[in-house]
Amino acid sequence: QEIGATFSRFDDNWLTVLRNGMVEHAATIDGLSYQQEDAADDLAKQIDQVKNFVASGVDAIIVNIVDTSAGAAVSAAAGDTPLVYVNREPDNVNELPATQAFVASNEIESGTLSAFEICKNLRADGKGAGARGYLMNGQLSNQAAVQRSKDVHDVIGMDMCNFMTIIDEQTANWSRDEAQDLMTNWMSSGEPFDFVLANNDEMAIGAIQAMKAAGMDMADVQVGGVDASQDALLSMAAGDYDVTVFQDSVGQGTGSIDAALRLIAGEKVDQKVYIPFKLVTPANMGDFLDKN
Amino acid sequence: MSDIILKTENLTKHYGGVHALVDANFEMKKGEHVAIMGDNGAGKSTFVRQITGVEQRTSGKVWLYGDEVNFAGPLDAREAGIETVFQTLALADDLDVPDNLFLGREKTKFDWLGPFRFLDYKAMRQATMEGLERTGVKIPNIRNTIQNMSGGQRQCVAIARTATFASRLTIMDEPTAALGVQETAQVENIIRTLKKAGEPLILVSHNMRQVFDLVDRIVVFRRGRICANLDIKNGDHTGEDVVSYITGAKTGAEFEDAL
Amino acid sequence: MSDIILKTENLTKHYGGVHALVDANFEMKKGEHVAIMGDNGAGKSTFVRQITGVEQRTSGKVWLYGDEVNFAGPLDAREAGIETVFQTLALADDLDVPDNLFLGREKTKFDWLGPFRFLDYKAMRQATMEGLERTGVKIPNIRNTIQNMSGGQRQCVAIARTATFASRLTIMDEPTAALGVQETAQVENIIRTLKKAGEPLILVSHNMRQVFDLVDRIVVFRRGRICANLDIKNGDHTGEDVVSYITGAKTGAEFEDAL
Amino acid sequence: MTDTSHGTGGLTFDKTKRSWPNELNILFALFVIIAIFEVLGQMLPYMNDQSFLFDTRDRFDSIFNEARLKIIILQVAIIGIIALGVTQVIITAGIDLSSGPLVAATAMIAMSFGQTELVNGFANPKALFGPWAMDLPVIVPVVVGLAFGAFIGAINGTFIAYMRIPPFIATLGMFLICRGIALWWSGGNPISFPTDGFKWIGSGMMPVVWFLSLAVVFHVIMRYTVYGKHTYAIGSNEEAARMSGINVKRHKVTVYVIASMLAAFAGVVLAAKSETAQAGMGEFYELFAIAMAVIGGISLQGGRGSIIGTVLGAMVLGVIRSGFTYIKLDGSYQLMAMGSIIIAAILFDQYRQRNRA
Amino acid sequence: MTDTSHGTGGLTFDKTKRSWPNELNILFALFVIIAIFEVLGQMLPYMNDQSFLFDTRDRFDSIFNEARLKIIILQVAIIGIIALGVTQVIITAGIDLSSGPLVAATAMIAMSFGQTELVNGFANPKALFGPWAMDLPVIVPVVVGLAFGAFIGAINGTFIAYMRIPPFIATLGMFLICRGIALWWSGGNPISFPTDGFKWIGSGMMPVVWFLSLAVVFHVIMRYTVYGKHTYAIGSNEEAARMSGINVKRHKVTVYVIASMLAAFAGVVLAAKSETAQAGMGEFYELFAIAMAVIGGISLQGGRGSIIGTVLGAMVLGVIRSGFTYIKLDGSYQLMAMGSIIIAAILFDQYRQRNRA
Ligand SMILES: Nc1ncnc2c1ncn2[C@@H]1O[C@H](COP(=O)(O)OP(=O)(O)OP(=O)(O)O)[C@@H](O)[C@H]1O
Ligand SMILES: Nc1ncnc2c1ncn2[C@@H]1O[C@H](COP(=O)(O)OP(=O)(O)OP(=O)(O)O)[C@@H](O)[C@H]1O
Ligand SMILES: OC[C@H]1O[C@@H](O)[C@H](O)[C@@H](O)[C@H]1O
Ligand SMILES: [Mg+2]
Ligand SMILES: [Mg+2]
Repeated sequence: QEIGATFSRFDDNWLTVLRNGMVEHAATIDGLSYQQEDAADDLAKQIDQVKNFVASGVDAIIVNIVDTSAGAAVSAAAGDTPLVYVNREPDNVNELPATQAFVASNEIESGTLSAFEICKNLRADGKGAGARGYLMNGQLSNQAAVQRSKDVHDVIGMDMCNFMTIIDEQTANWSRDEAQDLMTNWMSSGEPFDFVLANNDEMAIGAIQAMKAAGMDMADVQVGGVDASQDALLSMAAGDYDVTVFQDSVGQGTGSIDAALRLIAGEKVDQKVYIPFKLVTPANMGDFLDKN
Repeated sequence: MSDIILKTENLTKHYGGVHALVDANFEMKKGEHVAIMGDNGAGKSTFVRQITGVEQRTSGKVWLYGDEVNFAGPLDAREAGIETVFQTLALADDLDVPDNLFLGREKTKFDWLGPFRFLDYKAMRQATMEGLERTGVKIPNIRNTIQNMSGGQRQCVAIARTATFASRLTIMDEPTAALGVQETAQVENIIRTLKKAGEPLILVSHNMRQVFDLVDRIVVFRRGRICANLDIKNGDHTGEDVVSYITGAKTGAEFEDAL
Repeated sequence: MSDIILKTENLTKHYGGVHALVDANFEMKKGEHVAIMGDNGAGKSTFVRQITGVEQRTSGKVWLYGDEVNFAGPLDAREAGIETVFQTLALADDLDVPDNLFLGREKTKFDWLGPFRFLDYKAMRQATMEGLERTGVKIPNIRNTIQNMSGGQRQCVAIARTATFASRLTIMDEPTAALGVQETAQVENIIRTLKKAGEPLILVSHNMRQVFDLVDRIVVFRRGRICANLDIKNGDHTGEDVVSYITGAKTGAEFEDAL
Repeated sequence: MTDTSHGTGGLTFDKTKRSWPNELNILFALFVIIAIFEVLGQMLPYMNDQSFLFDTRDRFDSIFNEARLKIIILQVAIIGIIALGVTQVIITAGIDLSSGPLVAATAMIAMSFGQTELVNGFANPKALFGPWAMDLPVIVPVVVGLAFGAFIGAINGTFIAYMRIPPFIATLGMFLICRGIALWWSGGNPISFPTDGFKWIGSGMMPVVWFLSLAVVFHVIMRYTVYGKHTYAIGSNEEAARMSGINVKRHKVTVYVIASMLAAFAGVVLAAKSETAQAGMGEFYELFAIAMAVIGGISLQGGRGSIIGTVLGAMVLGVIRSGFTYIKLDGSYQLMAMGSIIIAAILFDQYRQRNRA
Repeated sequence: MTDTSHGTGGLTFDKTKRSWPNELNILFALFVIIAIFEVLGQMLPYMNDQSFLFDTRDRFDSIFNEARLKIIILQVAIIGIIALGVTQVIITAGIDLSSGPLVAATAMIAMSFGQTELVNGFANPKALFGPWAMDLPVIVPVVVGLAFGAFIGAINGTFIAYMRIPPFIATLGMFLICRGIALWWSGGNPISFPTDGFKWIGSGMMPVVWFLSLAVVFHVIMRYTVYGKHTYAIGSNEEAARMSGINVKRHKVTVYVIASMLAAFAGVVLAAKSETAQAGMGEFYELFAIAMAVIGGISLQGGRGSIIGTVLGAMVLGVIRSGFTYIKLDGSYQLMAMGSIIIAAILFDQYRQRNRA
């Protein structure tokens, strides 16, 4: 069998973990030829890649969709060829034809878990009367970023956490380096703050590096992110990083390939599979060390 | 309207610290052919550029056919009837000969299409051949781009361009500098034809023989200023005379203060 | 080694369909000054470009001081001792006068720094002033960029560049085309100095007076071919004579087959 | 053999040795690239005797693999539309970096007037405006999009022509501004679910239809009209064009307006094709549009290049992309291979040109 | 008043009217931008009388807000290093698009020789090679990175100079190739946890130290050495440079090698600063490096521009970025404002230049 996969971008940290996991998993399956393409965050290119796969006659297609609101167009491009969405939930999830399925996570969980845990920690630190902090957005055009930031605002909107105030929120484009500069810029105003929430681990790490370079004590600041990458967990182990959220690459990756194989074989599959996010704190980080 | 077709008053141009043209007062009459002479860097081309709107003057005034003019650019000057062969020739290197000859006033079809009206390539090619023949230049293939033309061929294209269109004032800045013996003779004939037709001309030239053959009057520039105004129709002045004005050995009586 | 310092055999250059230079056989002796004349587009500059390695010839051979040469580029030609004033002048518009004069052979300090050796601006400026004075040109500010120079000033910079460096063969392609009366006289003096020093020269020119004043021999090009080779030292040939070769009214006996 | 019908004589001119149009080299390079993929397909062990362009599967029954032919051009059609405008800009010796973000901004703006009220009976979850903006005739979003493009182009052109801002800077500024507009328009949220009329613009092979018809129109314009001639003249020698009495400033504004309108139209087609508009769309499109033109033989110094060349340049990129999928090249190698092929194609072009000189 | 000490006479020359260096305009624009932020800071209601550049908080006790001064330049130092090379390339009338991806590829490659074996007592989870490549002296990754840069630059230069591939295409090809290399090197996985020695290269203000020292070196080189003069000559008129006997091809290769080595060094510094190397790094760096040079007054037609201009161009971008954070401008507005300010800065520069002519 032949499976073609297209990813929203190749040079993204977490997606690379997912992607490489899928290559490994595919290699263990006899007679499977597995091919992956980079959509470079270009929706039209991704639609065309799907069409290219069809023109080459692959047996199934796996899509990590660039834009979750483009489900209809992507689904249509595949025609009769079986298709599985991975990691991101397309908006047409309820209208998928029988030849299509999805295995993904729900981004409402990720940002909420992280922000809520920070809220609890701040209270525990005795800052329940008022805490101020910063929010770092991922790429502004990315829906995971938009959703995770919205999650943060929703958490702060809850009675229990409305003691938290966002001083400013800005994008650092998922990137550690930009996060360093952004954090340093924020700190140069001299304004005191109690927490930093980031849409992913890389930015949280960048913020931590900048704060440490400025001589801050990381015990005084709560830092939260998403992904549970290895760099993040080691930072947590060092006592710098407080909260992250585990996104299950193996679950999503193997799940999607297996679903594709079953679709090819004409078997019945669960059309919607949600792989849950899991909260990671210093208390349980040991469980996740070699996962992502 | 008086007889004066072009008049400048205290025309001045500075480039940063360089005073390239200072207080030039110049006049010419209907049908007159005037030569401008002077050393290299004396300000002759600068004078031409101010009159034709290629550059904006530092100060001074210009009248054309009695009206004060302030050209915002060369397009205005052309529309006012001034045709110029610039010393730099102003040719588009990547275009071929007919394209250059008709640049800015193409022969067209379907004119109602406005800017998208069609070019009449055939008519332009034909007119180009005729124009070039008047200059006597030989160009093996007019559809070659200008950058592939020899120095003299380029110059002839620029001259043909000017000679193809009627004008109220023709200006030629060293038009025969790069031309061969035959081509020079032809271009001089073109100038004579203009004279016969009563069309006025300003000729910038370093060629004494040519100037004496062709024009009525010589205006000499020195160090950015006009230093002599010599009527040569009646043989009062010799070539050596003119040279001594150019070199500064002599200065016209009315210009002595200036220098 | 014979007396012949430059020799070409069947030198030919085609540009696409244009046969710009065909079977040119040319020779010149030690110390000789030779003029090349011919109509616009006759192939004179093409001949110069083939000899100086600016272009790669279509066919034919070239010998310099007895050695067959195949210059890959103008750098080779210069290293072999050929100094050239090209018709296009080859100046860098954004650089100033001294920069252009010494382009490619700057005066430097700390030479052990290789390509990063330092420029001796002061020495170059001084040498530039001297070089320019020899051409008689007036340039108010040599630190202005070349694009701001008048036509004649540019040409003088190119000539000064050539005249500043000793050479085994000097080639000048219409060096005085844009020059004023005084500057032309000065440049002609430079050429006479070369003659006295025994340095050979090829002079491309349309100026009959100049050619008769300066050189020993005239080679005439017509339609890409050499059509005459006229020794003018002993007064056998007049200007009209030469013109009739240029126009095609006459052809040198030994070249009749060719045309 | 002396033939003077093309000139006033002088030298021998051999009419049979015409200059070889640059476009033929690119066409040739295109065929070579196709042939290489075809051969690779036969040689690579895991390819099971598939063919790149021909039909070897039982599923289909024609000579060519039509799906492949279609996708080759379909996938470059939208950037190709941008490239038609970029070509004109580059011929004036300018550059337009703003086209990619303009695609995104226009997609967002146009789509907000092209949404449908009901999606499968549910209210459109991504509706940006109220019901007044829903289910409008398709002409509305198209006109809005084009008007927006014209507006941006007029600003670009005015800055460049009248205020002498270097094109690189003016359009880089506009690059950032348009990205900003795209993000701000709906706060980063995608705008989805267009009307059927709007979808039609980008459905099936429509992007190709637009691309090729516009290419024909602009080929004619650039080659046979005054507009085209002046565009080349300005790029060849702006000062000469000005001295020849061309209204250089006004002309440049027109060129930038046309280029931006083409990019805006590409944005409309892209939104229709994807059935959604998103702020991140069109990333790197400006680079690829420029690349198409450059592969097509344009000179960034201005004065040279052609619409046909650009269309062929687009085809080269299209063939490469499909070819990679065909030979199952892994995504991480595709970039390296694409880079090498682009360089090789131009190398080949250079080589042929020199061998003819 | 006639002063001929700068020439051989002729016209009156007024020495006091020197030409106004372009760099001064940019410096001026820089101050204007700073002043605008300062004023905005006083005016915006939510700003609590903070100052942009001055110290108004009790925590600090100096005149200036040193933290701000530092970050302004720190955040542009790395792209600034690239821009030093890009400036040289553009002066030759070339362009280098490959620098951004080269940063990423070099970061990956260099970092694989700069990793440490133990992180907080854990084995380095991102170790790419075996123990032989761990805890090497810092010189190893640096030399490897620079060598890789020189190699890429030599390829760029050779294609451009000897095979006459247009710089845009050659470096666009290299853009894709380097992105590909970055992705392929470790299969896309980040490479993290460098040795302390390696970290030092990018720690604290070190990026600024590198940037400014390199700027001084290249300022001197471009202004006072043969290398610099030939670089300008080639960009001003390549044919004239060739006819004057400059070895244009060899020189161009040198320029591209230097530019790529600077970009490679920027990659090393970036990896050291972020303590990680990732394939997605350096995105858009090539554009911003070019922008710095262009804001600094370079002409893309070649022959003009300066290192000082580029450094000032970098400062303009740095001030804008910090200024936005300072006035808490929202992300989508930041892009629009950044675009407008870039255009305005150049507009201002043009205006001053014209008023002096
Ligand atoms: N844009 C400019 N910037 C600075 N100086 C300039 C500029 N243009 C011309 N000049 C200077 O002004 C003076 C006059 O130049 P102009 O071109 O008018 O001379 P010209 O009399 O036409 O000389 P030629 O006979 O050599 O053509 C020269 O010294 C020249 O260097
Ligand atoms: N690169 C080229 N491509 C095509 N034709 C060319 C090229 N270069 C020169 N020619 C043609 O070759 C012929 C000879 O040109 P060349 O420059 O040698 O003439 P020339 O004798 O120097 O004339 P002039 O006295 O005008 O300088 C001309 O007809 C010209 O159009
Ligand atoms: O789209 C890119 C983003 O995808 C998210 O799933 C991930 O958490 C982020 O770290 C970033 O990789
Ligand atoms: Mg002049
Ligand atoms: Mg010539």
